[in-house]
Amino acid sequence: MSVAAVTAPPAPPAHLAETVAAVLAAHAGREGALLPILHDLQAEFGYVPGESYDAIAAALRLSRAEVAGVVGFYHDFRAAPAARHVIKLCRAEACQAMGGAATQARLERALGMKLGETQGNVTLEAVYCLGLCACAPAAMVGDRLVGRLDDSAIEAIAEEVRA
Amino acid sequence: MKIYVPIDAAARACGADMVAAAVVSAAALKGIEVELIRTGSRGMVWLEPLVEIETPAGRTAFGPMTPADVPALFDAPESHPKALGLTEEIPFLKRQTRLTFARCGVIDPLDLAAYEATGGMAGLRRAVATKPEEVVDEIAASGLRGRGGAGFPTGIKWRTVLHAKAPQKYIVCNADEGDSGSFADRMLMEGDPFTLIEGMAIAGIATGATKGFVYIRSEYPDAIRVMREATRIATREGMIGASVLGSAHGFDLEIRVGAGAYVCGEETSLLNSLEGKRGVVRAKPPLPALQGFMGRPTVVNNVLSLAAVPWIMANGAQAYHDIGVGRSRGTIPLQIAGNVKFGGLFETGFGITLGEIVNDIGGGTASGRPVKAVQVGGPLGAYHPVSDFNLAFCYEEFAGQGGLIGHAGLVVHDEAADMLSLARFAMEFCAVESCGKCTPCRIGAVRGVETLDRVRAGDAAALPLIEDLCETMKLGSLCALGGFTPYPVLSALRNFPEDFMPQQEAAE
Amino acid sequence: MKDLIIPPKGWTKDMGTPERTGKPVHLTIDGVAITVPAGTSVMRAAAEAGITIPKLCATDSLEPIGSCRLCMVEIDGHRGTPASCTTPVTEGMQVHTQTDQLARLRKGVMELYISDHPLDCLTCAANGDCELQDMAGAVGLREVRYQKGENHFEVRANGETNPRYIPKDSSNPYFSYDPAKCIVCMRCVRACEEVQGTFALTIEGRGFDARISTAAPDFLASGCVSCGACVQACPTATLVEKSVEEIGTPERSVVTTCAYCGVGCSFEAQMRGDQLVRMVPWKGGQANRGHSCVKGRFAYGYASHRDRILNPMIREATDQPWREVSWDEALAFTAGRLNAIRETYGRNALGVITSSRCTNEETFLVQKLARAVFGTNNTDTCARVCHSPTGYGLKQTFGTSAGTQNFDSVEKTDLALVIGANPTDGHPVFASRLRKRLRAGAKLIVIDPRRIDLLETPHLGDSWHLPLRPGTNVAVLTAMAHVIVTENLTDQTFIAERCDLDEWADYAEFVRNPDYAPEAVEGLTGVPAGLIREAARAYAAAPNAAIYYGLGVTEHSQGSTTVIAIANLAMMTGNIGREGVGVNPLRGQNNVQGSCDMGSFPHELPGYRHVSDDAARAIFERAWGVTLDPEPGLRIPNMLDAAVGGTFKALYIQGEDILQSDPDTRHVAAGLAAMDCVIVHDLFLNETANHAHVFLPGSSFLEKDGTFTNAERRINPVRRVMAPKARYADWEVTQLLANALGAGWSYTHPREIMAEIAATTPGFANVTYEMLDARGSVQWPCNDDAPEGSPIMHIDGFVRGKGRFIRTAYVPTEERTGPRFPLLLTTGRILSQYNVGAQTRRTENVVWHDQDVLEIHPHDAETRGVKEGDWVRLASRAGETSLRARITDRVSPGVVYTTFHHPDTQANVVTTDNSDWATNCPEYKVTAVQVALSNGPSAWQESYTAQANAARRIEAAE
Amino acid sequence: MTENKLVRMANQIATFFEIQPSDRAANVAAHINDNWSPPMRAGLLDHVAQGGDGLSPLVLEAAAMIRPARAS
Repeated sequence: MSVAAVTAPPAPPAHLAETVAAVLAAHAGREGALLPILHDLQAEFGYVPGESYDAIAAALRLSRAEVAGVVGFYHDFRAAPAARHVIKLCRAEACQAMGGAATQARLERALGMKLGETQGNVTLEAVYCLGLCACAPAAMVGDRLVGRLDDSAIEAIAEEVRA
Repeated sequence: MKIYVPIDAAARACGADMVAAAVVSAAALKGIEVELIRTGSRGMVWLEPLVEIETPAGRTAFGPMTPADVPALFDAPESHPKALGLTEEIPFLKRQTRLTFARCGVIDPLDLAAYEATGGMAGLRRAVATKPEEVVDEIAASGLRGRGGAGFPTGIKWRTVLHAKAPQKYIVCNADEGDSGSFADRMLMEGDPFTLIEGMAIAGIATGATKGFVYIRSEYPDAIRVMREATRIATREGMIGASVLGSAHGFDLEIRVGAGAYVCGEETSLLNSLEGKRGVVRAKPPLPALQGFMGRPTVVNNVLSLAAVPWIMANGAQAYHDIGVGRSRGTIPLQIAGNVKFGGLFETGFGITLGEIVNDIGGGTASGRPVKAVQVGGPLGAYHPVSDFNLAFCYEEFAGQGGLIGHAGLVVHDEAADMLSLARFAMEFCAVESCGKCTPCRIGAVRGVETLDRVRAGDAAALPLIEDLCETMKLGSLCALGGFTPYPVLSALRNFPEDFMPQQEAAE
Repeated sequence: MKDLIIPPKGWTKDMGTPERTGKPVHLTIDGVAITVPAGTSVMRAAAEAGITIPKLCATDSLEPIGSCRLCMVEIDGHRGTPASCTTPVTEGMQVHTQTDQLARLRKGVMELYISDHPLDCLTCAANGDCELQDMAGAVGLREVRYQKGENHFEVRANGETNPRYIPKDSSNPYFSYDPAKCIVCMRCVRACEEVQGTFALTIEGRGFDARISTAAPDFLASGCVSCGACVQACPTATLVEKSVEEIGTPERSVVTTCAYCGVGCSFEAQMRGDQLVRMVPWKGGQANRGHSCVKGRFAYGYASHRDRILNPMIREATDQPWREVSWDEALAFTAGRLNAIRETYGRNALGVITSSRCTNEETFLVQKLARAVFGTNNTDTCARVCHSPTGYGLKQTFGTSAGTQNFDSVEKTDLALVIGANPTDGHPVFASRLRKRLRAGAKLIVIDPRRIDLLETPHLGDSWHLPLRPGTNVAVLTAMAHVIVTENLTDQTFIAERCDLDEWADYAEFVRNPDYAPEAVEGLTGVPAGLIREAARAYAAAPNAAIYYGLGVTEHSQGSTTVIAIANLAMMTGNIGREGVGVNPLRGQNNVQGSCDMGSFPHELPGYRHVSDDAARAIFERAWGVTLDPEPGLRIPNMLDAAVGGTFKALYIQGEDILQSDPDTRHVAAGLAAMDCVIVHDLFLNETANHAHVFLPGSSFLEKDGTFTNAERRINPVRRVMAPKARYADWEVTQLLANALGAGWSYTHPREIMAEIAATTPGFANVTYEMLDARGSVQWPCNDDAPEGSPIMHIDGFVRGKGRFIRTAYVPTEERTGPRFPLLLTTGRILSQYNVGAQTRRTENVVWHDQDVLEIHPHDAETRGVKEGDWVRLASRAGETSLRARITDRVSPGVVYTTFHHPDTQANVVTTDNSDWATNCPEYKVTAVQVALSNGPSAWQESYTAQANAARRIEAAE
Repeated sequence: MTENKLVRMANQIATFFEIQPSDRAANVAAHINDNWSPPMRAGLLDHVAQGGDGLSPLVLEAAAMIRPARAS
């Protein structure tokens, strides 16, 4: 288990207020709109800026604390942008059954970093099941799914993110 | 020339997109006019990417394909090294009873005309012409039970919602398929989304709910994309919307996306998440059927439960009920995964034995080493030894053996598996995914990991403590996450005690 | 609720989950048969059967969540071990609360809890008052078999910093938050949400990482309003009062009534010896139902502040320093002066001001002093300057000078119309109860120049804000009446049965006039006509609609007319005489209602009987053995006018600081300066005392017995928890003064004064201390017609007979904006401070509000070059002051707003002498002003400070 | 008390009753009798006696019904 890394929040992005307002407007009237709003903000900024909480709270008639509590609950929402390349390696049982632990070790070695770390332009993190259990081990590189993750696939990933 | 290449995520993960591109370029090179149709997956994942070519005798299959294999398709298909013959004759497919997945892998998932042409929409047509109470009766008579894992009779749930009085009711489809070894929901949503939409619309008509949500986990971007597009098409074509198939029934559908929380597969935390809250579990009662989304009556059903509905409505409750054994009626889409030769989705009637599934259908391990354990029902399911291979696959028989069939995912492990590590992983997974609301799960999972490390280190006091902890978690937890984590742990301990003995060469 | 160690009087144990009202359900628990209402939890049913089920996350002020898993039970026919807190009873249920399996499970859960909890019980502030400790004992936990692992309480583990450890947060002045001790039961989060309604707390992270969080750097910087509900709810020392950390756990407790606002919350004063350890809201309090705000809960430090004057003081002239003297000398000096003035100028040169802060008994004595000893009706009270129009308006229309409901009534309301009130700041505990109802779906209409916090209630449903121009209440309310009448939204049955039909016909005809249509008054009020129409329709359509109002209604030249307009609206829609409806004045001070009831006004004897009423006078003349003046006396502003005119010479002021609280400060100062004997009876040398000749030290509410009457007419007991620091309780001082003038009073306890009140005042006929002891409190009228008191009034008909509709025409105030004074100033208060701040400024509450600021709209600020935090000069026709600016769109363009809690700001220097036509209640809420940049405090502020410092000199003791 | 203030107060009272349907002058007088101290009433009546400068016609009409101060 890892404790969420304490990183200084980034400086607020440009046009934050306008973007937040536009996202909020797009979801006006929708029931329970908080998650869709947070997803949209993360899509815009790569993370959910803390500076947006008050505006979200006001629009949804929530408190700031409620918004923060929701952001903090879900592993997807980031407090700071991830690196340019995000590699998610599946650690769930089906992948383990196909040598997942060894795959993890090889990938860590190829990238020179451990699961859960961000180094340079690469974030390597765990994911628990991508639904690719019959073509395990599996990973996700950016938006691209990779099944049957073997040595050559690992090398290709390392190549890709080094570029 | 019609060529079919899957667009399913597993196929794409194995290179289907590159194969499709190769088809286009090879055809162009050879000057052959090709109609390339991207379909869902047939479910034979070990053959993905599986390419099919239409012939007068039927579709012939080739796989697993690589881009390099493609040009030869246009030369002498029958003698292609990856030729598999007529797709429907492949034993894995032929042996199935494919009701829910009948169209998956066959048609373009977003081709509504093809959907209708292959029997789609018949159930919904019947539903709009039937009294809600009778639709509920039909589902109840079919014996359909919740495919999410709990196996609660769907008809009873619908009846509760039908009779609840409220200004607004909801249908919520639980597509937060997070169990390792499970991928049926994903396959269906990617391969035949209209079936799910049709099932939800029928549920709406049956219960008086006019709004539906599909809650899909964010780890399934392909499914999210296909479901969104299908919803748009279905609404545009009047399949759903203000007037379902021109009837007085309205049914609006919205696709919502999770945000990385396994526990949101639990229905009450899913509802909290859908409401924009922390995805913590709610105590029951109140039942979601009475106080669900926004405190209003809500049907929460799994993808596979809802996707079974159109077939039942189209073919009648009896036809469905005729399949299966005991109180487990109809078909179950098995998902065979992990260390297995023929991994994939296999839809069949209840009652097949575990041994048949693993050895006959799955073909044993991929590694070729003997099977050691099979985890059935996801990360909260028990590890079954080979001695359990005579168990018939149905709700009651597995429950009787301290297991569960869950979402019908099976993960096969060969003899290299270290059961203590897998038990530890079960606790670790619970710790990672615990919502934190109840104490046994919140603290217990962390202590479970630590105590299993003591077992590993040879601490004799740790084993009885693990047993006690498992009892506390099993009976004390608020939901199945904490409550069922002891199943894999205890089953590993009971069935493979040798792995829990002190080891000299302890972990490095 | 931490009620395990000190069972106070009237103690009821924590039943675990809230009470329900449903059909009877029968079940057995451990073989004990019990019948409870449907919806009741198994846990509560067991508690009612006398069976205690272990629990940590459940408490009966909060909805259960089933988190701790200690309360598991076995139920015949049920699988597993359900949590008794979240399992409702069913007919015939058979429950077992103690089995071997349950014992094992509970021990297992406790073992987990303790594996992540420090074992420093002996040095923990909650030692002996900790539910975790109690539960470990209750389940028989004897060892923790887990080895030291991941935890939240070790600062360092294995030589490294423990990343899970979060240091203690002591930023709040009154309580600390120590995450190391937290068991994540979420009682604090739920209390903040369900009880207080602020939603300042949440859980950060999930699973083992879950921690309580304010989503801010610390508590002080967060949305927390320091109501104390979380501290109250915490079962451990995670959230604990700093006073408990310092002093230790209390050993006895006395139930008494808060001395701040008109909500009248009941508290347990928890004591260790003579030391007050903490004030804890009392669950049995019927006004507050166990809730509190930052003032009542924490801001009691003023009672032992070093500024308190503990010896009487006198001086010949106000330019001299004070001289501390004995009580005898002070009383002799005072009596000598008063007698001399009476001989020279006549009895009507004397007067008193009773305090809305003091008890009913004390107030009764002060007005009795005026009437029976001085021989004058020159008695008034600070209610003059706040709710006198309520008395007039409601008496004219309904027949009683009081609100119609109890606070519980809000739980049945479907729409709350809040006008001229800011409940979250002024009446916080009521606001929490209202917010709870708003979250449950009640609609809200706010008529206020400023966007008050109530409009930002989390999870609020439908709401309307009518941001009217200050001074146009009557126009807006009459326009609403116009809509209701012309759109036929009236309740004809109610009107026909309950109201005077001729007057109704006249009124209906009157408001039909298109001149009163929302569209016609839009330009005047600044409120879009459509908004008024929507609000009127919503108010008329709600099954139960209730009006809550405050000083934004009364403190206007048309204050009384506005109250009448409110009464008209309630009557025409049938919103009177049952739960969930009514006309509810939110009284400012703790005993405004009581001071009015007790005959503080110059024209009314106790019980609102006019001084010219021969029969009423006869009752008192018999009781007191004197002849009473049948003519009305002087009101406060008239006393000051008369003083300036040379005919009014002596004033006894108990617990009131008119120099700071009354409008047009310069005029007040001139009046006081013209008098020969000003007697200030107070805790502190207040601003008024700068002009006083005699200072008599007062006693705090902790130092005396008596009663306060809150905004719902509830007579609440005040109990002495410590000896008076200056030797005498206030009622004793008044008696000493009366006797120095030869009155010969001989009260030995306030209960004797209450007996006299009951004997002379019909509405109080059955009120006794014995009854209050037995019942906790009672709402007047309480007499043979209503022996149980009267929670709701006018149930079967109006007190005056038929309800009266009275025409309400909008008359603009004489206070107009113009080129010199283009902005309208309106005033109000803030949560952490109270009134003139005499008490709260002497507490840690200043961390939230250390100065008054001027709220100004960005547009108005821009045109004046004013930026956030700038010093600005605020000037009116009456005077000027300086303060800092806060730029906000909570106020409309053209409107500025400030509070009046700090004497160095003296907002009342700029308010004018305009007043309500019927009662002379000052028009605090509308002053035409100009705002300009300035360099700092004005010359007036500086000279005032110099004068005040000089006047406060006390001669060094010999 | 300045006459100015008395005039203003009396006029304010008259303004309210002016628009009422009946007994206007009587109500103005009753309100003043009930609420004003005898010296204030005397001051007002003196002012009326001196011509009532600045008083609204309704106050002047009510003056006859305003009770003079009793000798104290």
